[in-house]
Amino acid sequence: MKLRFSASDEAFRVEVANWLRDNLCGEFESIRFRGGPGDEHSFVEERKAWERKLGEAGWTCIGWPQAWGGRAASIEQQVVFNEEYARAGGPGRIGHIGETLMGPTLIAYGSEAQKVKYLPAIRSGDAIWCQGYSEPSAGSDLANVKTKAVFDEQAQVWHITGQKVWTSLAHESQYCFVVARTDPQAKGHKGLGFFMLDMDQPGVTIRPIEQLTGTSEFNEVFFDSAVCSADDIVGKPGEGWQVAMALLGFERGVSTLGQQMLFQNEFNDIVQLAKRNGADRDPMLRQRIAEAHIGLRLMRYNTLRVLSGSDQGELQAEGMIYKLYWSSWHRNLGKLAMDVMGADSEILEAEPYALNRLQSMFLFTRADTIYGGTNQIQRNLIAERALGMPREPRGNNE
Amino acid sequence: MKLRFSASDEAFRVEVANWLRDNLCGEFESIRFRGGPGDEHSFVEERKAWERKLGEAGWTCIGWPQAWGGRAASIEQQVVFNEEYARAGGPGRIGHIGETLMGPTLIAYGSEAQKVKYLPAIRSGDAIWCQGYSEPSAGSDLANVKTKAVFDEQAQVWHITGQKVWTSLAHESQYCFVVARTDPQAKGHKGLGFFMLDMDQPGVTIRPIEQLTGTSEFNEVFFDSAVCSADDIVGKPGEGWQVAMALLGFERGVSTLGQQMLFQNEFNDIVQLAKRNGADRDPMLRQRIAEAHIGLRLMRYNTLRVLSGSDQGELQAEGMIYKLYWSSWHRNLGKLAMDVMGADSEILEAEPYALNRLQSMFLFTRADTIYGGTNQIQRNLIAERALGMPREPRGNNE
Amino acid sequence: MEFKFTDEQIMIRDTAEAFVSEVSTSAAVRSAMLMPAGYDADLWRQISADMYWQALPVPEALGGLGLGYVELAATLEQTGRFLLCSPLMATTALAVPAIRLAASDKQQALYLGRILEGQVATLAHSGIKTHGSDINVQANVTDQGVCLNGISRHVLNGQTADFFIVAAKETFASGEQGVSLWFVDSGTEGLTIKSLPTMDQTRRLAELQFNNVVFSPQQRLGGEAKCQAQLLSTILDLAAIAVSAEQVGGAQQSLDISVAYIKERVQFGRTIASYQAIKHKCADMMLKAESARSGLYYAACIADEFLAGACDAETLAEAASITKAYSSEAFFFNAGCGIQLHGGVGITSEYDIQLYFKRAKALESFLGNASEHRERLAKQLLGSEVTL
Amino acid sequence: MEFKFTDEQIMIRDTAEAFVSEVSTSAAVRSAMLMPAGYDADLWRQISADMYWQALPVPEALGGLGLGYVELAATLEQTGRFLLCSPLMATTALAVPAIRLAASDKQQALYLGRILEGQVATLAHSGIKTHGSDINVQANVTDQGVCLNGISRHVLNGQTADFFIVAAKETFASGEQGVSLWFVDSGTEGLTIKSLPTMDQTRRLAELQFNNVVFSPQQRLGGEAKCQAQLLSTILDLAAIAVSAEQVGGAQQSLDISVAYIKERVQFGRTIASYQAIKHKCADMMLKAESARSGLYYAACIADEFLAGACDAETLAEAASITKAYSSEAFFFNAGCGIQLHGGVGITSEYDIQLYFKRAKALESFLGNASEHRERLAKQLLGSEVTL
Repeated sequence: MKLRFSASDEAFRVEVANWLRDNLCGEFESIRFRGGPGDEHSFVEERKAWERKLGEAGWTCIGWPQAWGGRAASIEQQVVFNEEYARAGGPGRIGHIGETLMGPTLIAYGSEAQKVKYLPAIRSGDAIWCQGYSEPSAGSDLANVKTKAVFDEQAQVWHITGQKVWTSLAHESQYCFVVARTDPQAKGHKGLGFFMLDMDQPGVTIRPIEQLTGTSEFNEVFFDSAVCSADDIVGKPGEGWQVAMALLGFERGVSTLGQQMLFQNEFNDIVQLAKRNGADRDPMLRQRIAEAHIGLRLMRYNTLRVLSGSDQGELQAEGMIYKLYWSSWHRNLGKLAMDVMGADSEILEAEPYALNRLQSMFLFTRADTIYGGTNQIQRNLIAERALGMPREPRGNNE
Repeated sequence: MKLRFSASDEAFRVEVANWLRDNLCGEFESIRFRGGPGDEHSFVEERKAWERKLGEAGWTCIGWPQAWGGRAASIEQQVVFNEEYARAGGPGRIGHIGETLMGPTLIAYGSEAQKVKYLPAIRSGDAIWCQGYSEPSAGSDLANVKTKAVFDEQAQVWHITGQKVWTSLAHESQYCFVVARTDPQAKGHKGLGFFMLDMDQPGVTIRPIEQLTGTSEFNEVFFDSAVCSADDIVGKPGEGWQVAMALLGFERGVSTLGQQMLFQNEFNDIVQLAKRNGADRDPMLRQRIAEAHIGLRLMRYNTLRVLSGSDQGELQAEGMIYKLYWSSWHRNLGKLAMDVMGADSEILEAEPYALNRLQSMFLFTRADTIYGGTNQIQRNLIAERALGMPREPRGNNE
Repeated sequence: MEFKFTDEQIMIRDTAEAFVSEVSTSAAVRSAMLMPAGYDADLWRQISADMYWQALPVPEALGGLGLGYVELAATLEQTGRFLLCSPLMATTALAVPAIRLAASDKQQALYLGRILEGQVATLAHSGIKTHGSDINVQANVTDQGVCLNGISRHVLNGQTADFFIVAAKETFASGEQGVSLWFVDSGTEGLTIKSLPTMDQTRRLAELQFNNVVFSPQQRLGGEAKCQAQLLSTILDLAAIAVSAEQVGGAQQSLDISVAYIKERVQFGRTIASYQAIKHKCADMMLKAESARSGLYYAACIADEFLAGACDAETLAEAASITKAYSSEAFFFNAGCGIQLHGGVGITSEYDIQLYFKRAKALESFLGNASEHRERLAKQLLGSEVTL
Repeated sequence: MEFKFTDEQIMIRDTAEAFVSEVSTSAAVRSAMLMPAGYDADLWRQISADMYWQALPVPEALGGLGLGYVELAATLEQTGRFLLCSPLMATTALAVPAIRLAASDKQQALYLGRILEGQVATLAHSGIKTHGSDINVQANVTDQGVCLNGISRHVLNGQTADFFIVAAKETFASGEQGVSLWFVDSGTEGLTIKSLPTMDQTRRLAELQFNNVVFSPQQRLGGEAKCQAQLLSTILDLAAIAVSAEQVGGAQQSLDISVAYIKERVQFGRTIASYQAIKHKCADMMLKAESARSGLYYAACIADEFLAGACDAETLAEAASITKAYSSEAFFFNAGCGIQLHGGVGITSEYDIQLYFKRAKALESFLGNASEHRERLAKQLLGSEVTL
């Protein structure tokens, strides 16, 4: 068991840091520390340009195989990259759904033609992807997907009809992956398909959802006979559940370390603020600051344990706690930020509703414990899958 | 809405305080502040004598009707009595099950003969009662009672067979009230009877349960064809559930105010200790001491609202929170006591396992959130009965 | 001891509930949030002219209703429940007690009279911390008059107040720096009122900038040059109890709208309300709402006793800290849980629970957060003191 | 970066698990609890002679196994899991690091040698508070020798220790009062060892009373007259990491025995494990146990880096405080929840969960509770300091 990175990893660290220092400046100065959850709506064009710049220099998709333009970077290198990226204030990666979810899924389950068609544009930073999992009546219940996919034999295309919700960056994305029901008779996990849909077509309507922050990071996406080529289904019709689950598996990978570095930046801001405004003299706030620090450090070591692989090859039960852990931690951080700001936390930067970064974080972290499976769902999963306790019964009230 | 007591109530207060000052001394000095939950095993003989002394002076059962030797004391007077009793360090009332549970139940549901037979000895402090509700396989699930009552037509007696558990003071009690199944075919709430059983008979075996405190406040009670006269069933066979539920309703009455005064004494001890050992300089402990103070005050006002009756005659939903509230509060107080004691909380008064009062409270409060319906059960009840949420389904795995 | 509403108090509460639920619908709140004043002036006229709520705690001799804090709490519980946007809190819960406790008889007649006519008043009491510990306005009293300089932040409804009671620091003859209270009209020269945009858009705050604001020493509350710090603390205790009333209403409504939502919402083929973890959260929320309510009624009774001379300021301070500490956390807890119970829609603008969440956060730190009030109680209990 | 056990470390852990689960059954623990020493001396001989665990962190050059804190943590996690009653913690986690960090080479050979032979050693470090801030033993060094007077409380396994490392206060030439460390044999004249009955009967504490205890200045650790306060703090940081290992094992076992119980127990016709509120509590317990474990392994790695000279004492202090703060609360939380999950039987002597609960409480305040460690971290993060 060792914590330190090898000399070559440390050399890689210097390379990353140097490149960021030399490139994340000038026109990109404005987007440092911006974007990311809760700020996803900010500086979209600049962040797209930044994504392409990363792509040119080979800093997107570094964990991908070299055959698809990646660096086949080791886990350690990916950790190092994410750390340096966040340390430098690298903006929220507008291409992260493509890089961390769609790409790995295609590499694992896609056809050669699909890989050729889609991977290069993700790799270059040109193609932005969004996801279509949740539905209004389904929420966390992916097995209850109502969106339909009907195959037109003649035209050899699928027609997708239905509604997705909580889709980040839908209006900025070229593509969306959509889980839809290919077999109208089937229920639950069966008869689903996993589709890659072009967003630029008449059958797609996007309606932003205004959040409590006053901004619209999420959208509702309506599909009205949206067209998807027969070639753009990953796996076979009926295999959508397996593909969708595999994709969610990729989500819990190294991208979490980048997220933690954003958390670290937020935490550092709070520490600096406390030193500035005297909140550092409040013993209760000191305790909570220390608690947040402990929580963030343990989050990191939880992740490193998961990334290092299990000690004995069994199911890595500890990986299951991650969503519950970080979302609860982050929500507490939001409240801590407000309490460190004190009464001034109530005062915004400007009319009509310009939240500062910590205020926005405070409000938006309320979503953290909800999206991607609520804390309730996470606890069910942990109890059932990691601890072997009985499953919650489904009702009949569908 | 008013908080203050009337002049006549205040005069009553002086009367109570004076009597206690003049009588809770001498031979009874040793039992001041003793007894009560967690200390129920202490000074039993002295507390029995004290109970009789209270009875002689007319200070038992003051809320009972005058016809049965009570004072028909108003709610206010009962509050005042309980306050002064606790303030003076009145010992845990060894007769409280008879006075606050069995007596009111008999007065409401008993036959005239039953009242004549049982009430005077409760009133005089001579008869000590214990309760037989819980069973090993039933726990909080009274509807799952397995103890059987079989009627012998010839002898006109019931034979009770089964096992009860968590029975306080069983070995010190003359009588036990027992919920047993009179109809072996019936399930759940049906076919139960409510029996008053003489403990001094061969069919009754008592086995103390050693607790984590090293003491044995609770017992297992085994009934092996224990005999109960046909006259000693309250209500009819089959009405046991209704009587048992009514009895539990009496439990949530004024006796809670006496309990709160014991809590107040414990809290005061903690405050004094903190001042003495310097824990009062720890900002976190200060917060927790203040929080405990707030919690205790609100407990009182919650109770006064319930005792004052509802504003509009509807179900008093707020009464339902009481058990959950006090048990959680008291458990936290136990931990606070240990943290105020600091590292010395680990050190006992003497070998082999002589806990001081606060240590004993710390350990015993772990039982508070379990007996009389666990916190889980209480939350179910609140959600289902007060908030109208769906009931938990029963399983078939009986 | 009769710890429940009288018939008259029930009537007052029911009237308030009926009125506020009708005029302060979700749509009405959202409309008021966008108005520059932060409230609908017509509605405020209706409240002040027809409901006459600002008169609740004003003595009958001065033309008020002469009712107590129990009645005020019963009313504010309902305004809090429906997020009523209005200057009622500022006028009735901040300005009125300041005038009643600190002003001379003549001043009381004049300024309470203005309030009874429907004028808006508020208290400019401090910077950030509780209980006047952080006053940044200096009063310089000379033969020419009084001159105020400095800033007072977070002044509730300062934008539309007709007059202010301003807390300032003044150097007294003894050399001791103390607190003095002043009536200042909103039009006074040198006074700039800057609106502060707030996270909770249902409650408006302003910053008052005093730049050589000069007026007559007659405008000193009570007329006597002495330190009014303890008096201000007591005024803020009365105000904190009123704020708790709005918190209790908000805590209750956060529970009620969440339970209503989850009873309808189906996930995995079951109504969400059937999940035990959800039920238990709701049970905890109910425990908090009910306990907060008990604490509020207790504190309201103590406030009435204090105003009747039946208890001292220390007892009032204890009651105020108990209710403010508990109801601050109860409201925040319930509103936060409410968002979680709503799931995805809980964080959308469309649903009201987020408005309660923001209100909960705003009221939590207003007039002292739970930690500050607990430390105040600890000082009463333990004697010693630590600095927060 | 490879944040998992090596094959050798897995073997060490598995060996420990197999051994401890066999020798430290519930019956064995209950039997040891009643022994005057607080442990079975035969078992300790077996551990020290056959398992040779006290040699784990002793350098190979001195006859030890030369392993690190990861291996020690892996072992102590198992002893904590099964509540092993033994002087292993005192000897290996308190005395050994003190000797390694503070003693001269000659002293190391002598005293570590005694430990390797199976002698029991412990640290008499302070009164109550963390990190030597509360030492009540005075050392008076004269030409005649050293004279100790005073009391050291809460000395782990002080009853049966063959020798102690005693922290004392001494006035140095500069006039500054500092901490000095001394080897004191248990038989030394003037030293009285008083057994303190403890709430957690699986861990014995003693009080050492020094009444003109005189010995040679040679017994000063390291031999040099200087303040060893920082050194003691570092020794206690290493010890705290070891204590965390036992806490992690206890937290895990509290979960495991509770889950096993509730899967069997039926209420209302269902296994208790099927109730969502119960499941969620278990999920929270697992989150705490796993996170505590991650913190422990991290701190163990840091300890090894520190001993290898690859990081400074400040980094070690941070890691120690992180793991001790978190695992203290995790163990207490899990053991407390465990009692609740057991229901009525949870508070009986018969079931083991109460033993974990008492152990959790005892370890929580040992070497600094969570609040103290968090304040230490806050000081690192914020610079400033407040007194707890």
